[in-house]
Amino acid sequence: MSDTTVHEEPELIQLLTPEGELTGHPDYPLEITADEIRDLYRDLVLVRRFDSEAVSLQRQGELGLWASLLGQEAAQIGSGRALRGTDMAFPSYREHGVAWCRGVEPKELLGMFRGVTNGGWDPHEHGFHLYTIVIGSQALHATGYAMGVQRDGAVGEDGTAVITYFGDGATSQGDTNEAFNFASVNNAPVVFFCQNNQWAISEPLERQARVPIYKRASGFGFPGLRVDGNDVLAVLAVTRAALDNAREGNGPTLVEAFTYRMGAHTTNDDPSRYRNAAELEEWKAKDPILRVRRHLENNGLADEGFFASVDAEADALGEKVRTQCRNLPDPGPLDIFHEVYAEPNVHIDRQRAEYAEYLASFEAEGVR
Amino acid sequence: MSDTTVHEEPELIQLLTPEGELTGHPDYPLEITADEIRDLYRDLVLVRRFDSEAVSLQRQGELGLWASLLGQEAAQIGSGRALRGTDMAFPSYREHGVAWCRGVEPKELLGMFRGVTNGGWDPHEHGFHLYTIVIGSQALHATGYAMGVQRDGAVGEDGTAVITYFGDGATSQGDTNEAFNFASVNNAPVVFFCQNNQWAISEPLERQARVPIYKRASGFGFPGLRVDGNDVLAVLAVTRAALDNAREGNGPTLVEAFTYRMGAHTTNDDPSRYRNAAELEEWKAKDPILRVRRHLENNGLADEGFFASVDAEADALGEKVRTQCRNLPDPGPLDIFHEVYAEPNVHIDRQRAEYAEYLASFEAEGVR
Amino acid sequence: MTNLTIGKAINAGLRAAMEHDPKVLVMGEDVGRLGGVFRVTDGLHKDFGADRVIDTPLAESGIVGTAIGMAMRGYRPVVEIQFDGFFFPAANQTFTQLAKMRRRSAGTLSMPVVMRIPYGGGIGAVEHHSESPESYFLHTAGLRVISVANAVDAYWMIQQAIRSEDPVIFLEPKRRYYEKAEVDTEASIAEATPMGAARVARPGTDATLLAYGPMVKTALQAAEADTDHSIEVIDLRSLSPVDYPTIVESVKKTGRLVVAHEATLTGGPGAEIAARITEECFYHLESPVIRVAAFDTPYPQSRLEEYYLPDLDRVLDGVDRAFAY
Amino acid sequence: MTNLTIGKAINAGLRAAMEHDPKVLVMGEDVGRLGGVFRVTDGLHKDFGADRVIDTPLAESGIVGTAIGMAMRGYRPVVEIQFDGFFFPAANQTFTQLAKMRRRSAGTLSMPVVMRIPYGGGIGAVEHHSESPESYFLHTAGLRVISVANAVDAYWMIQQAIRSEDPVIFLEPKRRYYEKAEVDTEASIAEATPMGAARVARPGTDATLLAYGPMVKTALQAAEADTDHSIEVIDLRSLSPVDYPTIVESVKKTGRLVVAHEATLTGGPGAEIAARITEECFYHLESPVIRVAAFDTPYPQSRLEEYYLPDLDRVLDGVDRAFAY
Ligand SMILES: Cc1ncc(C[n+]2csc(CCOP(=O)(O)OP(=O)(O)O)c2C)c(N)n1
Ligand SMILES: Cc1ncc(C[n+]2csc(CCOP(=O)(O)OP(=O)(O)O)c2C)c(N)n1
Ligand SMILES: [Mg+2]
Ligand SMILES: [Mg+2]
Repeated sequence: MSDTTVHEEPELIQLLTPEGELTGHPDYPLEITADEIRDLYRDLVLVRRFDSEAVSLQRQGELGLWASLLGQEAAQIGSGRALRGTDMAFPSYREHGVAWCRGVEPKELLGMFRGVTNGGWDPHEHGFHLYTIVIGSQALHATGYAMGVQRDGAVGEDGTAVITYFGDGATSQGDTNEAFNFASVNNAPVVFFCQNNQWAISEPLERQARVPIYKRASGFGFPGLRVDGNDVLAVLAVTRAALDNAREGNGPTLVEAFTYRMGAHTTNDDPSRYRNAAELEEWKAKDPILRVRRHLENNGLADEGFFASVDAEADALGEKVRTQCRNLPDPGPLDIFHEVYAEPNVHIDRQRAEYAEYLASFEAEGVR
Repeated sequence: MSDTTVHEEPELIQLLTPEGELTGHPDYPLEITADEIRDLYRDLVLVRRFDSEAVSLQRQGELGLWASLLGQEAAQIGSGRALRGTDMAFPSYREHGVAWCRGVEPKELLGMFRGVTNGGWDPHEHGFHLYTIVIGSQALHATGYAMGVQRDGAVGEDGTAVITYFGDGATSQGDTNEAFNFASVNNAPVVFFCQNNQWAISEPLERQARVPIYKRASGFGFPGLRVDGNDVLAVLAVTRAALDNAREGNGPTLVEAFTYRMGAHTTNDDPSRYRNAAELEEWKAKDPILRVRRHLENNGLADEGFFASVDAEADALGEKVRTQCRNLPDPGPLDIFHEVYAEPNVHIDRQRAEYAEYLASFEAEGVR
Repeated sequence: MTNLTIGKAINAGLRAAMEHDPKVLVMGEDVGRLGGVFRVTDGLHKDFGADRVIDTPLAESGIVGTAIGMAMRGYRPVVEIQFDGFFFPAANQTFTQLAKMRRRSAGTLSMPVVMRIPYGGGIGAVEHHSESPESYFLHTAGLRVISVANAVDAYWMIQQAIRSEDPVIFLEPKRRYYEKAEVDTEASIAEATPMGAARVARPGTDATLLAYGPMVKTALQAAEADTDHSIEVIDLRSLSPVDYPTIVESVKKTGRLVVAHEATLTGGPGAEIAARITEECFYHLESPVIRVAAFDTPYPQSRLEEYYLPDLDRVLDGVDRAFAY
Repeated sequence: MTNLTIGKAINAGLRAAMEHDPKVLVMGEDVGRLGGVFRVTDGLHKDFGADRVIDTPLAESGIVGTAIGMAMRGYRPVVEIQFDGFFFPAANQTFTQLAKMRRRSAGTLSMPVVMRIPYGGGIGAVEHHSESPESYFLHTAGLRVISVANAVDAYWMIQQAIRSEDPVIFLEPKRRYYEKAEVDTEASIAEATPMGAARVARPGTDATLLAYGPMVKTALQAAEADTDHSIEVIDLRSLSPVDYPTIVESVKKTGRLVVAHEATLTGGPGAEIAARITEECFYHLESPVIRVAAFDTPYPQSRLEEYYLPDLDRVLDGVDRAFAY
């Protein structure tokens, strides 16, 4: 009774084929210079390197956990680069590529995976909220923030748009659907960006939905569309259009970026238990970086020197990631009591004082 | 920013016009005898009388609260009569008409509104679950029950179908949407029956959704449709089709019964604070009972004697409702501890014993 | 001085806060045109408009979740949960997000969100409309939890809660909404008793009777009724944090403590207070801390609530038990 | 006798229950092909099929809500909540529906639903993966709450929980999943210790040290380490209801009680036990009941968990405090 799934396969919005051919799309014209495409290529390569370094750091015991973005670089860089400085993003926990676009430093991003903090960066400084682990929760935060934007009157061509990221699995969660509804009813300037990477840990898409995810939107009264999530140009064009639409007061859009989680769910996971290698091979052919490289090469938009310089930059980034990670300072024990409350709290103050005294007693005894 | 609501008004599925003309519908042919139409008329009149008696009983202090179904009789009788004996219904708190169809006695139904019980009837005996007050919760129970039906293999022409009732407001709740999703993914034999009575207490439909509610279904991958909720024949035909579709293994349907709450939300409510009289007048013209009566009269399918006999039956029912209500026995104080757990529980047993002793101490003193 | 009911005092406090700070918003189900099912937000929609008094979709998680987002954008949302029993759909947003956001962000983000919840029993309602969920809140780090017992506190504490940079659960004793008191609405908020402080509501010497919210009135009646003893009554006011110095001082004087609440006994607020006071006053207590609470059962059908809720007799019985040691 | 880890013992217990009763179902996120993120349901999907081992959509309210419906249809669902911190989206279905259904229906409906939750800290995880939410459950009437500390209990108690007609919250000490013991899987379930009973894990005469779940091991280590005193260790096993006679008997003998848990202090299980034991053993206690618990803060980043969790030193410090009176 679980195989009644009916799969309709809609057209993907695609601008750049896996072979590197720039086809364009009538509804999403994209004026882009060779320089800009090279910049996107650079972003893609760098975040993939960042990610692979983090995986290694986890293996070496420097990180407690890592959720790899491998395969989802285009979805993240395309959407991240569509954002303006004043826009605000509400990520899930895998949006390292978006973080990169928002200027979050490796040391800021790695903190929570190393376990030295539960956050790591200032959301307001970067226009990038903290990672949210409880699936779906951030979709409501984004919607509320967007309702605040409306109340500030920050609507119009120079307005502020909000974007929130979540996965295919997250579309099953009540909060995500409540966010769709609040956003629709309030016509809030928010873009729901779903990275459909085909898996929620071990559960394939069919366990979450029996029709394409982008279709969910119309039932809530706003547009939804599916973009080739491995095509950075299509993602850029589509997300920019959705953000502009929101910013100008026309309400939410659901963007389903059709992509693939090429690695494990996290470093704790073993995908060989639940999916076969053939699927991975199929998706490798659609690699998000390869097609940009092909495009640049085939059209003579970049030479070996360019690719070498990007690789060198990636090496330098790798070095920086390793160093910054290892140099992250450990918090001190009394940090447990830090910022539980904004205002002085007698109860916390007392526990802190008692614990400080307790710790001091060991120092006095010269142990611990 | 809250008036961006775009209202598309879809066609209602209607078989019987407000003027009493039986137009029929190509997709929902209904073979129905005059006898059956008279029976439906009788149901409609009787549940309206039951309801108005309950309102009076509340005013007289015999009930703590009452949620009137006034205006929604056709939606409830039409769908209730579409159910088979082995089907199972999961109501909200206003489905007195469905309860009637499922053979729940007034005394069973009134108990929770009088405050002598929190339930009142045996859900299994009637194929009618207890009223559920926490909005949306029952939609998941129905879906789970339907998944149980699948596991029992009770699928096919003689299969079991499940129906759950909720209001327009309930469609905003996460649980309702999770139920849509679980039902869709599992292809569960459940019909989601939404009585869109235009209001959720004081909030008009626009605060819950900006497109028609039945459209929600397609985004989850199953059919949704809107039926004239004041047309008992259309509701009967549409619900029967949806139930049969479910029973035969074709999965869920969302039925939006477009109707109107003609009374207050509950006896605690004062709708004059938030809605105008003109709206009520408009809907009075679409009264669910009047049109059946007109149909019977215009086509010579019932004479004065029939209508008089139904009215007499209604009077008798009113009498029965009053008597059964007033005769409902009060629970005794130790009933507090009744059926908190199925199995012996030392903790509850001890509290019960202590309280019994406490109460006895007053008796000993001759007070309380 | 204005004679106000608790309900009207909260309404006046909300109005004062909205006038004081344009960032203050009110949101919830039916809080707009209707003014809330208890009319606590009456008139605010008319005077402050639909952008500041928001009738939300029927979804409590959505309400709290969007309030968090608004707080991040610089607003100060006052959320109404229509009844105690309907808090639970919002549990995830409250416990995993609202309560933890400041700590998660190492202080970068504040969550000045107030959650108003009409709570407690005694109004003859159907299921889910009479519960006392305060224990879930006070066990959750990052939240402040307060309850009011009179119109003066109602007026000031709602304003203090709104000015707090921390999330505050504001518990309104619904069966006492119509209790009246003289409120000096012209006074300065700076002079109001801080919202974290307990208050000795009636001085006494033989035993301490501690209550909050709806039970304060019952406690005061019990103290009056017990003509054999001099009972000191403390109105706790803040359940998190608890003002222990005030309680300890009283218990060291009286040697006996009775805690009364409508929440169920096991794991209720009285458990924590008993454990803590026993630690701090071990050599002063002449009897164990006695708890008078609702039984450990679901809130029963309304015809039984007079038996279920700790009433005057049961509070007096608790006091007697304390003196039996 | 089979040498089993706690994780494998639960797996074996689930398998035994599924073989014993075809109505037993397992459902949750990733419980199927993957066998759960901790592999506790490993192999069940293969052997019992997708209809009895259900990979659900990612929605905890949906999981518990549909389990309730299945229970109404005669099934006995064993629900897995992937981690403690992800229980909260299911709070409404658990507290307002699952816990109350039997009482609401005056006994017409039973809810034989087991909710398995890997809980507690110490595994170096990111936020929401290390919490101890047991207090929310034990304060909720209608639920039974148990936790296991060794493989023998794990094997039998999961089966007892599944056979119970009442909803059972089954708390699995995730950092102890790999602790081993000899389990006699051939024995009869009728002879297993009832799931409501506490167990004296180590006899002693000078003080009673009470723990459950992951802290039992720490408590036993502390008892060994304290060579100055004879410490009796009780493994509580059931948090609701609590087996008070066993605790009272011990405390009347030792005169001192220390309760240790990973849940936060305020409103934690220790509060209730302290309040209750103080009432029942008032004249036997030579010191107040001492609680050793997590601090009243959100669970911190993992680099601080060794300080946050009550460890051997802090338990010993608690014991010392008890002897200081
Ligand atoms: C409320 C909640 N339940 C369960 C989890 C555990 N969990 C973490 S990630 C994950 C799967 C998420 O899948 P998806 O939404 O597709 O995002 P992806 O990881 O594929 O990017 C699960 C079940 C969680 N974090 N939050
Ligand atoms: C979770 C929850 N939140 C709030 C309420 C309070 N409440 C009772 S009925 C109602 C409105 C319901 O509207 P709708 O779903 O349209 O059903 P109707 O009453 O119109 O039949 C509200 C808000 C509730 N019962 N449950
Ligand atoms: Mg995914
Ligand atoms: Mg309605």
